[in-house]
Amino acid sequence: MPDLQVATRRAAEVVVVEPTGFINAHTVAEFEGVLNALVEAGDVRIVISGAHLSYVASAGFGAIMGLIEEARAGGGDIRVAALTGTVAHIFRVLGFDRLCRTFETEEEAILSFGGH
Amino acid sequence: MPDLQVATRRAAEVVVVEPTGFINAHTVAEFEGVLNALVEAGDVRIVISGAHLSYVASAGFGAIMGLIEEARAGGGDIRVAALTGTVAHIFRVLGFDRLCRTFETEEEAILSFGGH
Amino acid sequence: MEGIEPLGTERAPLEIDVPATCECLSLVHEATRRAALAEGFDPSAADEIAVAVGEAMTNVVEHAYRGEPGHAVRLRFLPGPDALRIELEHRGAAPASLPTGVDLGRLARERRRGGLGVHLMRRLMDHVVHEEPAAGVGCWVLERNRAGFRPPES
Amino acid sequence: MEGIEPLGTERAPLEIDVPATCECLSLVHEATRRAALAEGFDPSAADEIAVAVGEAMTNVVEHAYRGEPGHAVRLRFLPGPDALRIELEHRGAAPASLPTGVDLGRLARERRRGGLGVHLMRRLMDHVVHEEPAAGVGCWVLERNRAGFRPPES
Ligand SMILES: Nc1ncnc2c1ncn2[C@@H]1O[C@H](COP(=O)(O)OP(=O)(O)O)[C@@H](O)[C@H]1O
Ligand SMILES: Nc1ncnc2c1ncn2[C@@H]1O[C@H](COP(=O)(O)OP(=O)(O)O)[C@@H](O)[C@H]1O
Repeated sequence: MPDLQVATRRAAEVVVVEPTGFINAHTVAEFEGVLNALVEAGDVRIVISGAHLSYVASAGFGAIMGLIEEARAGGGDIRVAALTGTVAHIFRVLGFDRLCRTFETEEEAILSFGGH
Repeated sequence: MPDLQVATRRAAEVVVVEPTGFINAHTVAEFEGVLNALVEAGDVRIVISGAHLSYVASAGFGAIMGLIEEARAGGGDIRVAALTGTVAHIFRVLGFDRLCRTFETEEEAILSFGGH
Repeated sequence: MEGIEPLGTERAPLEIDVPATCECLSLVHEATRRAALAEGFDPSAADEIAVAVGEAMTNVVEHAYRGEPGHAVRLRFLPGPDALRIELEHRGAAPASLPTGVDLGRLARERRRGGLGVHLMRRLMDHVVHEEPAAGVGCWVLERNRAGFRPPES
Repeated sequence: MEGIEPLGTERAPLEIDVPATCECLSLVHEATRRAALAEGFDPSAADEIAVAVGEAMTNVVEHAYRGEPGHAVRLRFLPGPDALRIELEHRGAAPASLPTGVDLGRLARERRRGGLGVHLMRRLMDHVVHEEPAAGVGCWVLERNRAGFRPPES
């Protein structure tokens, strides 16, 4: 597993961002760059899949925090799916479950955008 | 234990060099600097005490190898004492026991210079 | 001629200098995670300790040294009977104060991308302080209690 | 929501990028030593593996990249059933050939201070090669057999 690779996929009007590896202050630029580009392009319905992340440091959560209101202002949202282990734990202890909707699976997260 | 600290002590006409920490390609300059200064000053009866070394990479052995004939040409020698664990093992597998005299204790190494 | 014992005996406390750069974060994470595993912490605790130490390292790189190149951090692993203590000593700026909590909603509305580091260290470890042991020297001290250890009431 | 397993299961093979500088040697040593301990090698074997990996790292810094700053090494820990394999991949120069032995007496008479690195790697590990998996890519491959493992006659 390399430090970080970020793949994106489209599922109807939702973009799934799938980072593989880990996100820390060194690798976050890669992750943030992808999110930035999506939000700037108006691709604001975003699901981040955590299935292939080994850990995410505060810098990674900061990237989501810094963009989520922009995505919401554009009629979308940033939602996360398939968090496991340390990533899920850190999400919770940072209180991100109050900022950001999470889903057990990527499919559920994609479907959650169906209503609006 | 810091990366490397090199202490020197005098015992009659012998100088005991006592490195504490580990010697690798990064820290070797410190170790080599002390040996160089001694040999250049004609302080060529040198005992290196290994008692406080956790490991020595090839760079450290290279420093001894590069100076031992100079010390001998000046009527002295570089001898080592109190090698333990990994340092003793690497000394042996590099074949340094054929280049350089070793002693169980610092005292024996110092006394070995007594004859000449 | 005995073998070297693992951390906790012959070589403890372990102390190494690390370049203060974000490029070294993953290696520090990995060395910390393995130190914690070797000390008997379970895999998820070891991961959490490694993330916390990464936050302290990031703080030193970005705030104490303001991203300037050429500085070092001295990393110490100090296993004790009740807790694993890890210190990161530096010669950069000290934080004026440590945040006691964060208001995520407000940070998000202000489009802030940071401000979570110290908070996360605190949530993952049992004890987090920044000390100034001497003039010009700063030191993050992080402790995680061993499983089953009940700290004294305070 | 399960915990992350240690090396060998969920995250194996472990792969991290490290700045190709001598300042990082001690941290690579320590991470390697702990990886070997976690894989069940005894403390002296773990130390030897760590020294060998340090030699490979030094070779990459000093010879492959000729001491130039700004390069990286990709470090991989690949535990197998019979051996621990460690790879150090770089984008620098490859050695034209590997020395098969050294004549210490001659090196000493010539006042040489180096020339021992590859030799030491070979003496500490069971298998050492330098591969070129692609154009411009070099890779040190070091393997140490697990205790009790008898390699096939070759
Ligand atoms: N070592 C330090 N030196 C100076 N200022 C600091 C230091 N640590 C933290 N600060 C200040 O406190 C703020 C919050 O720090 P922190 O929680 O680590 O946030 P972040 O994760 O964005 O770095 C920083 O933005 C900085 O202004
Ligand atoms: N990766 C490499 N690229 C180019 N030349 C190399 C490389 N590795 C080794 N060499 C050559 O082989 C010699 C011996 O290497 P080595 O045994 O590692 O000695 P040292 O410990 O002095 O580095 C070096 O001095 C160098 O000339």
